[in-house]
Amino acid sequence: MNKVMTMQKAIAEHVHDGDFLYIGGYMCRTPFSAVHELIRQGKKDLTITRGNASDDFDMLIGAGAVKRFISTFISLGVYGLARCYRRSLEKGIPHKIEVEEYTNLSLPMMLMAGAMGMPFVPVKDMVGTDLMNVKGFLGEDKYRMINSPFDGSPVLLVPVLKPDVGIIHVQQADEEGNAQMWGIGGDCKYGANASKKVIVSCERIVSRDVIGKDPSRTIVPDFKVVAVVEEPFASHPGYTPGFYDLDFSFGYLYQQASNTEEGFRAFLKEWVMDIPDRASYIQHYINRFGYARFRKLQAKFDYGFPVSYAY
Amino acid sequence: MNKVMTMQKAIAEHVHDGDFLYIGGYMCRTPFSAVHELIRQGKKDLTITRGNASDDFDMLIGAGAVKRFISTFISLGVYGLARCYRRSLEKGIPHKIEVEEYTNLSLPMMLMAGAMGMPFVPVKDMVGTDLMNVKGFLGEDKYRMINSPFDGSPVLLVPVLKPDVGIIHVQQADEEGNAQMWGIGGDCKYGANASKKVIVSCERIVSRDVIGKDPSRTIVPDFKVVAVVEEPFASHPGYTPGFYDLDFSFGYLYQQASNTEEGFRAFLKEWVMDIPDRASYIQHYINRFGYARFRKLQAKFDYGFPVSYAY
Amino acid sequence: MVEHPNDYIKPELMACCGAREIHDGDVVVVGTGFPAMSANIAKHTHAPGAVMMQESGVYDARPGRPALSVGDACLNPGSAMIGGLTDVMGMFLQGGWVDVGFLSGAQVDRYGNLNTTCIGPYESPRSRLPGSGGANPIGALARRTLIIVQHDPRRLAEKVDFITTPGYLNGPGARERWGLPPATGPWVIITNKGILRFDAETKEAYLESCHPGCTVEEIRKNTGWDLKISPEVHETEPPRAAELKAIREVLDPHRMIRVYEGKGYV
Amino acid sequence: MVEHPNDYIKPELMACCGAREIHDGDVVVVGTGFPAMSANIAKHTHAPGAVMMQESGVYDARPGRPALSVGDACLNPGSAMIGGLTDVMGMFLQGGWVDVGFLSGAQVDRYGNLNTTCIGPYESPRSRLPGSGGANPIGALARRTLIIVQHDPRRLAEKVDFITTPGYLNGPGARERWGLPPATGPWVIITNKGILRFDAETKEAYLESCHPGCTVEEIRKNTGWDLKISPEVHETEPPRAAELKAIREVLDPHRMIRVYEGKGYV
Repeated sequence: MNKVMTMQKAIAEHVHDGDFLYIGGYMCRTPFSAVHELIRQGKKDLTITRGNASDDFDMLIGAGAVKRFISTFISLGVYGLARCYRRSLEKGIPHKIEVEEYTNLSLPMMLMAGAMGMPFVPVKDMVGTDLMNVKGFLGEDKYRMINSPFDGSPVLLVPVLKPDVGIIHVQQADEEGNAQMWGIGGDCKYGANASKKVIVSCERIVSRDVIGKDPSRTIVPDFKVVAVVEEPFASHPGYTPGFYDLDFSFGYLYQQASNTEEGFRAFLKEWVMDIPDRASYIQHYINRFGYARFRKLQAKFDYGFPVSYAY
Repeated sequence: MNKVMTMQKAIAEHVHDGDFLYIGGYMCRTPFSAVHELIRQGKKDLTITRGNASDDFDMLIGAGAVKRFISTFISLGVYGLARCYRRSLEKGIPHKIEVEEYTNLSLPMMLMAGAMGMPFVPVKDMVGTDLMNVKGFLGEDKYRMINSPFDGSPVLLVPVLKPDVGIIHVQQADEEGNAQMWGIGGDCKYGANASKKVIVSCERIVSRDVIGKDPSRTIVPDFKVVAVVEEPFASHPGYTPGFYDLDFSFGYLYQQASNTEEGFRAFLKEWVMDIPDRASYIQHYINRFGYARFRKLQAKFDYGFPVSYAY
Repeated sequence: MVEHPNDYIKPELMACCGAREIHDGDVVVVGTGFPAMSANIAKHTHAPGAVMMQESGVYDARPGRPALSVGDACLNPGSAMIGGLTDVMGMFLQGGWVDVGFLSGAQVDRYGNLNTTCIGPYESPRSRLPGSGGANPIGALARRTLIIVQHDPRRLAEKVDFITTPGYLNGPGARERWGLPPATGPWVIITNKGILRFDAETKEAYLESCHPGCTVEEIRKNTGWDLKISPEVHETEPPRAAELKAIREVLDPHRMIRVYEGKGYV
Repeated sequence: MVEHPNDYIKPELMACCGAREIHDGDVVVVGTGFPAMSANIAKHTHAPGAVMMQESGVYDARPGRPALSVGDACLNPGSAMIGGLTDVMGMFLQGGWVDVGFLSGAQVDRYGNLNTTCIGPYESPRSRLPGSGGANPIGALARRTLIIVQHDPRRLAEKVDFITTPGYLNGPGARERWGLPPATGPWVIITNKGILRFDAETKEAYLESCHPGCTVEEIRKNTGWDLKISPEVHETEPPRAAELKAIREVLDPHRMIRVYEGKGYV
C-alpha cells in the first residue's frame, strides 16, 4: 500500500492530543519538519521521549504542546541550556511539564525492551543516586529493585516504553514505508519499533528495488509504518549524514531568540506558524540567508563502496 | 595492532580445551574453516552454542570435540536429521554430549543480554512446555519464574551467555579486527559481542579506510577481536552473501557419509584431517569435483548502490 | 461460480487449505515448502496485503528460486529488511506483530501441542529430533498457528512424547495461567486427510472436513485419540482454479510440489 | 630529560593532566572539548593503543573538525563502527569494556558524586540543568571516571543539591552495596587549580598536586569541604614539549582551546 502523503496529513491523521510520541534523532536525523507540524496543528498534552533531547524538544515544550517528558538529558549542545525547558520547570511558562528522568543507558534499554515485547528490563545504572529518589508520573512504576532469583544480587528493573506513535527521519524509504538509515542511530531503531505505529520522513523516496539492493540498512519494516513523507532538508538545523551538515549559526539564532519568551514567540511565528510546509521553510531560509549559505550546508561528495547480496 | 594470522595460529593460541564457544552462522557465513581447524587440532570438552545449528555443529559432535551443547535446534536442513548428533544422544557414539535446550527466541535473547551486560533477560516463550521440565548442566539456573514486581504477572527469566570465544565469518574486516557483515545475521552480532574475545575470519581484508566508508556495517569493534583470518570460501558448504552460494550436493555428500560412523570417519579424514588448511581444502575440492563446479558456486554480479556519510 | 478443476494432487489441496487460513494484511512467519507455498497462494489470490518473514531475520524476501531453508542464500537479495533472530523472533514475534505461524511436528495431540524434540524418553530417545528452533516461540506468540501434519495415529497421538511447542497445553485456561498472550494459539490442523479445528470451549481439536475421497471413519481410525466430529462435517473444498493457476503458473512452474506427494508435510 | 616549555595556557595544562590518566590500550568514552583533547594527546604520546567512542553510537571516529557535540556530523564519515545508544552505552559500557570515562558537572562532592540535574530543590529548581544523559551510566560502570571541573567552593561543594551520577556515594562500601561493578568509580578530579585523588580507604578526595602558581591555601579556600592534603603534595607537572606539540601541531592547530581559558571545563 502506498503510504506517501504530506506531513500535514500525516500528523493530522495519525497524531492525537494526549498521545505518547517517540521522536527520533540525535542532532542526527532530527525529524524537525514533523516537530514544526505538531506545533502548527496545535497538538497538546503530548508525552514525548528519546535519549538526549535537543532544540526540537525544547521548541515543543516552549510551544505548550507537551504535558509529560520521559527524559534523559536536554540541552542546546554548544549553545548551552535549553531555554524553554528551563522556563517551564523554573517559572511554569507556558506551563510546568511533568518530567520522568532516566539515563542514556536505561531509556534506550526501555525502548529496546518495548520493541522486543519484554515485560521489563534490568539495567545496571541509576542505583544509589537521586534518580531513584525522584519519581514523576510513573510513581512506583518508575523502577523496581529485586534480588536476582539466580544469585540474590540487587537488580534494578525499569519498565518498557510503548509509544503510540514513533516519528523518525531517515535517508531513504520506499512508498510502503521500508525505512533505511545509516550513520549515528541514537535510539532510533528501537524507539520506532517500540511504537504502535510509525511516521517516516525521508530525504528521498526510492523504489522497492533499491531497498532490496541493501536490505541490511532497513530499520523499520513497512507493516509498522502508517505514513511516508518525502521531506528533503527535514532535519534542519540538525543534519542528515550524506545530505547536509549541522547549521550552527541557525542554532545560535534559536538560542538567542529562545532566551526570552517574546523572542521565542517571534521565532515560532517566523519559522513555524507563518510557514505552511517544509518547502516554504526552505524558501524562507533562502530568502532570509541567501542560497549561498543554504548551499554551504549541502554535504560534500564522499561515497563508499556498493556491496552485493547475490548467490 | 595488526591481528592478521593463520587459522591454525588463531585456534591454537585462542581456543583451549574446555572453552565455551559461540560459533556464528546460519547456513549463512558459517565459519567452517575454523570448525575444521578445531577438529584438526583435537580440541575437546568444548561447550558450543548458537541458534539453529547445522552440519558444522554435527561434525564437531561426531569428531568428539564437544562436551556440552546449549541448543535450540540442529538438523542438516533439506537433508534431514543431524546424524552424528543422533548417534551421540541415541547410542553414545563417540560419547553422549550434554544438552541444554532453549529456543530461537530465548537463546538469541540470552546472547543479546550477555552482549549488553544484563544479569538475566525475561522472555515470553518456553512456559508450560517440557522445555521447562528438562534441565541439563545448568540445573536450576536454566531459568527462573518470578511474578513481575510491576504487575504480578508470571515472567520467565533466562540467564545470560558469555562465551569464552566467539568465532564468526564475515564478508570483510580490517587488519585490527573491525568486522563488517551484510545479509542474514542469525545471532551473530550479539553472539560475538557477548564473547570475551572474538576470532574473525573474512572473505577479504580491507583497509581501515574502506571500513570507514560504511561504519554502519560493522558488527564487532577491533578491541574485542584477537585474530583476523583472511579465509576466502571459509563457509563452504554454507554460503556468504555476495560471494558464493550453498553447495547442496556437498551437503548431500555429508549426509550420505555421516549416515554411518565409518562413513563419517572417512569424510573427516578426507576433508579435515588430511587437509592442512583452507587453501588445500579448496584445492582438494577442485581436484575432486572440477573447477567448473567450484566456479558455479561463485555469486552472480548484483551490486547495489553506495552511500555517503559526509557533511 | 467458483471453478474446481479435478486434476490437482493432494499436496496442492493441502497448500490451498493453508492459504485459505491467511487473511489479507496478515503478518506471516513462514518456513519453507508448504508454508511458503500457502502464504504465496494467499498473496496471489485473496490476500495480496499479506506479508511474510523468516525467523532467520528476513522480511519480505523475493527468492529467485524456492527457498530450501529459512536461511537460504536466495532469501538475501531483494528482501525488504534483513536483521537477525532478535529482529524477527524478538521485535516482530515477541513484539506482538505476527498474525500467523506455520508449524509441523512428529507428533501433535488433541490440544495442538507439538513434539519436535524426541520419540521415546527424553533421556534415552529412540529417535532424537531437531528440537524447538523457532517452533516454541511461534506456537507461544503467534495469533493463529497453522499446523500441517501427516494423518496417522502415531502423529496425531493420544499423548505426545514431549511438548516442544505449546498448543492449548492441558486445556482451557492453561495458556492464560502461564501468561501467554491473549488470543493466541493453534488455529487449525491441516492433514493429508482432512481439516481439524479447535473447540472454543474445550480447546480440543475436532474434525471439520474430510478431503475428497476420505471418510470420517478412515480419519477416526487414523487419529490417536477419540476424535470428535463436527455436526456440520463436510467435504473439504477442492483447489480453486485461481489457486491452481497461482501454483502452477507463478509459484511452482516446475511442479516441485510433487516431491511432497505421499508425504503429509515438510 | 623531559622538556617543559613555559608558554602553555591553563586549558592546555588541564588537557595534559587528563591525558596522563589514560593508559595504553584503554577503551575511553569521550565527550567533546577537553575529554576528546585529553584522549587524543594520550593517543599521540604515551597511549597510541587507546581507543575512543562517543555515547551516540560512534567508535573510533576520525573527525575532520573538532566535534562540537557527541552527535556531531563530523563523527560519521571514517569511523570504525556506528550503531546506537544501546551499542555504546549497552554493549560496550554496560558490557564492561570501558576503562575510562570523562565527566564534568555543576557540583561535585568529596566522594566524587556529580550533579548535572538542578541547583536548588528538584521540585522548584533555581536553575534546571540538562540531566544525566550518559553521565550516570558512565560514573556507574566505567573503571576509572575522570572528573574535570572548575575549582570554586560552589562547584566543589560540601553537599551536592542532587546526585545525578554516582561517585563513591556516601563512602566506603556504598557502590558494592548497590551492586555496582567492582573496581569502578571516580579516579581523579582535575580542576583549574590542582589535582585531587580518592583515598583507597575513606574514598574521600584529597589534594595531590597544585598547578604551577596555585597554593594549597588558595585551593583549600576554594573547596567547599575541609579538603585533606596529601603529605606528598607537590606541583603539577607542567605540559611536556611532546604534549604541547601534539596539541598545537596535530590536534588543535587553530588553538580553539583558547575559548576555555578562564573556564574550568566544557
